[in-house]
Amino acid sequence: MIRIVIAEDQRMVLGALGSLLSLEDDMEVVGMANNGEDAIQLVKQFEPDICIMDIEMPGKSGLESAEELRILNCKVIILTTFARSGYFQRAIKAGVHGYLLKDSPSEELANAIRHVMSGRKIYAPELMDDLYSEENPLTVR
Amino acid sequence: VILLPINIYNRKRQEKLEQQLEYANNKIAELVKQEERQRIARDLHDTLGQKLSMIGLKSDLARKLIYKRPEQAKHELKDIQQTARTALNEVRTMVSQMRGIRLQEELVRVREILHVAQIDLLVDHDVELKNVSIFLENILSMCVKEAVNNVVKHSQAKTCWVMVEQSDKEIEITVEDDGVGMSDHRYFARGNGLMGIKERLEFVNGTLDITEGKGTILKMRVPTVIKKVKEENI
Amino acid sequence: VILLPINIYNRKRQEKLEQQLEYANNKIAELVKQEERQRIARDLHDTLGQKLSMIGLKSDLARKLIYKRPEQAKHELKDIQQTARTALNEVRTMVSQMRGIRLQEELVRVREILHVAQIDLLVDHDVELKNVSIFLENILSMCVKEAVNNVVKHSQAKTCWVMVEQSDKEIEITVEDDGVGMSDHRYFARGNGLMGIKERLEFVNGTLDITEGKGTILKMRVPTVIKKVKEENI
Ligand SMILES: Nc1ncnc2c1ncn2[C@@H]1O[C@H](COP(=O)(O)OP(=O)(O)OP(=O)(O)O)[C@@H](O)[C@H]1O
Ligand SMILES: Nc1ncnc2c1ncn2[C@@H]1O[C@H](COP(=O)(O)OP(=O)(O)OP(=O)(O)O)[C@@H](O)[C@H]1O
Ligand SMILES: [Mg+2]
Ligand SMILES: [Mg+2]
Ligand SMILES: [Mg+2]
Repeated sequence: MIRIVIAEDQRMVLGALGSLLSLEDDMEVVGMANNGEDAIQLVKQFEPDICIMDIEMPGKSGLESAEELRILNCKVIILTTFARSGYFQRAIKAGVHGYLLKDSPSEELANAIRHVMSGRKIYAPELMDDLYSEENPLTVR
Repeated sequence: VILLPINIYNRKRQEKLEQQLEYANNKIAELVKQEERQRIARDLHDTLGQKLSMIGLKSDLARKLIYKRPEQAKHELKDIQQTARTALNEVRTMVSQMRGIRLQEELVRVREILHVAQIDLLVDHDVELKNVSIFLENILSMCVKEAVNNVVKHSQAKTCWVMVEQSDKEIEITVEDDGVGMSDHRYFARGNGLMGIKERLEFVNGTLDITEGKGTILKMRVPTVIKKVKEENI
Repeated sequence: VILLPINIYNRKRQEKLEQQLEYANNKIAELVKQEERQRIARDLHDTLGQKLSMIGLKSDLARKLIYKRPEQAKHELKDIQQTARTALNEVRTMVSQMRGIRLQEELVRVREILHVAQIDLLVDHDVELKNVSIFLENILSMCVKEAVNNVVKHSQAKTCWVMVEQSDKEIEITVEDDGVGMSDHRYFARGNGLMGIKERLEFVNGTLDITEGKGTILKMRVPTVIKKVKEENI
């Protein structure tokens, strides 16, 4: 069983993520938090394999928390909606194992979690994609 | 003989100033666009991004629950529908804020306010502004709004007239009431509303006239042929 | 004695011009904002509005089908998820277009291009611009991009150096290569790239210097303390 803690400040998103991952046979959600501080507490308490975190949360952000979790030997996967400039680099610096889009299909998320468990690092190309937005204008229409 | 060089010197300075005017305009245009986009990007990000990713997750979840837990799937679908509706409203609000208020729309609002205040409204309905920039129309709408707010707040009138006339060169909007009228001429000192109207109109080279009739008459005039800035004041 | 009135007359004219400068700036700022909003509003409405109302309708439908035709409900839910993702991608594109390009991001792109062209890149990585407006950073990014494009297209270099230095008062960016160098000094006539860099930099009161080194050295300098327009040229 892969044991997971999730941190996300949007209640409905947190609920949906929790349910989706619980539906996977090899995963168990052991704790859910609304902010970074609580997440760190839960990680200390339950010692999960993986912590899945949103970036923008009240109090301690996902990136700040990831930096702390590094010491606790808990692998961190960051989920975010947008590629904000500087975030990706900070995430790498904080040593996160995954950096994924919040709206990626749950199969992708589950697979990413399994890959991260086996020691790999997974970054969504879309989140780096915006670096090339000028060269590659994905026209709106 | 001594006059000539000084004149030349001054002309040079003036030419420089004129060049700067042009330069400044370009620069400002770029900066303002950039800033405005930034602001909208932030709004978009915060309001819509979150809702859309939530919809993505919940539809994923609901699909997986259809056979296992149909009641919960139903519940998730209710959330999705509600979230989509809220997001759509936000897009609408954002769009209409960005679009500015058309005078016709403002008149509909005015009708409502006066109706609630039990003041009759008489307005020429056919008038539709032609060839007027949205910017100008937006300013006029704000002025009419404030004028009518004053009628409601201060006039104790039974009837309010709103007249809109457009000629080749200007637009004239009159807001009149049959109320108590203004007791004295120090009205600008008493609040921000009238001053706001005056400043907005002057910003587009227009004027505000306040006179007494059965009650109070506000006449707002703006030229529709906006001259180039350079030709305007020199 | 005759000098005085003419001087006064001229000073008056200059004051008027200065006032106009201020007035024009305000006016332009408003107008440009309005226009930009309009454009974005149209886009938003077309792209997002439709998708959100579709999601609303489909989630309603899926909910009604859960017991009757679960397979079709599943299908609708797939559509919803896909639509939400597409919409979110559109928002992403819009947001990133609006945000402008940061220099750090541009450097990542530069690295790729040079890598493909088999030119080594040496760059001080720590440099991060501080207290610089997005507008300015955007301009600098565009300049660096064009400079590096030229290195790839014209220099036949083995190595390219990009150096970014920020002091209290200015930013200096150097793009250097060890290629063939420029054969003569009529480079501005040969294309639009270098001219574009020069114009952009001058637009923000900066300068472009082109010199020969091992190959070509482009030095771009901009002041970070932007003086008020008024004080600038007079
Ligand atoms: N239609 C009117 N009939 C009678 N008095 C009026 C009318 N419109 C304005 N006034 C008088 O003019 C004054 C100034 O109006 P103004 O709109 O500037 O300020 P205000 O309405 O008092 O406050 P606010 O800043 O909220 O608009 C009012 O306080 C009121 O005494
Ligand atoms: N790094 C360089 N090494 C050698 N020659 C260069 C370099 N950069 C520019 N040049 C020369 O200067 C000329 C002008 O450059 P510029 O960028 O203005 O135009 P371009 O690259 O030819 O066309 P474009 O308008 O597409 O940029 C080039 O045609 C080339 O001859
Ligand atoms: Mg959040
Ligand atoms: Mg008022
Ligand atoms: Mg070029």
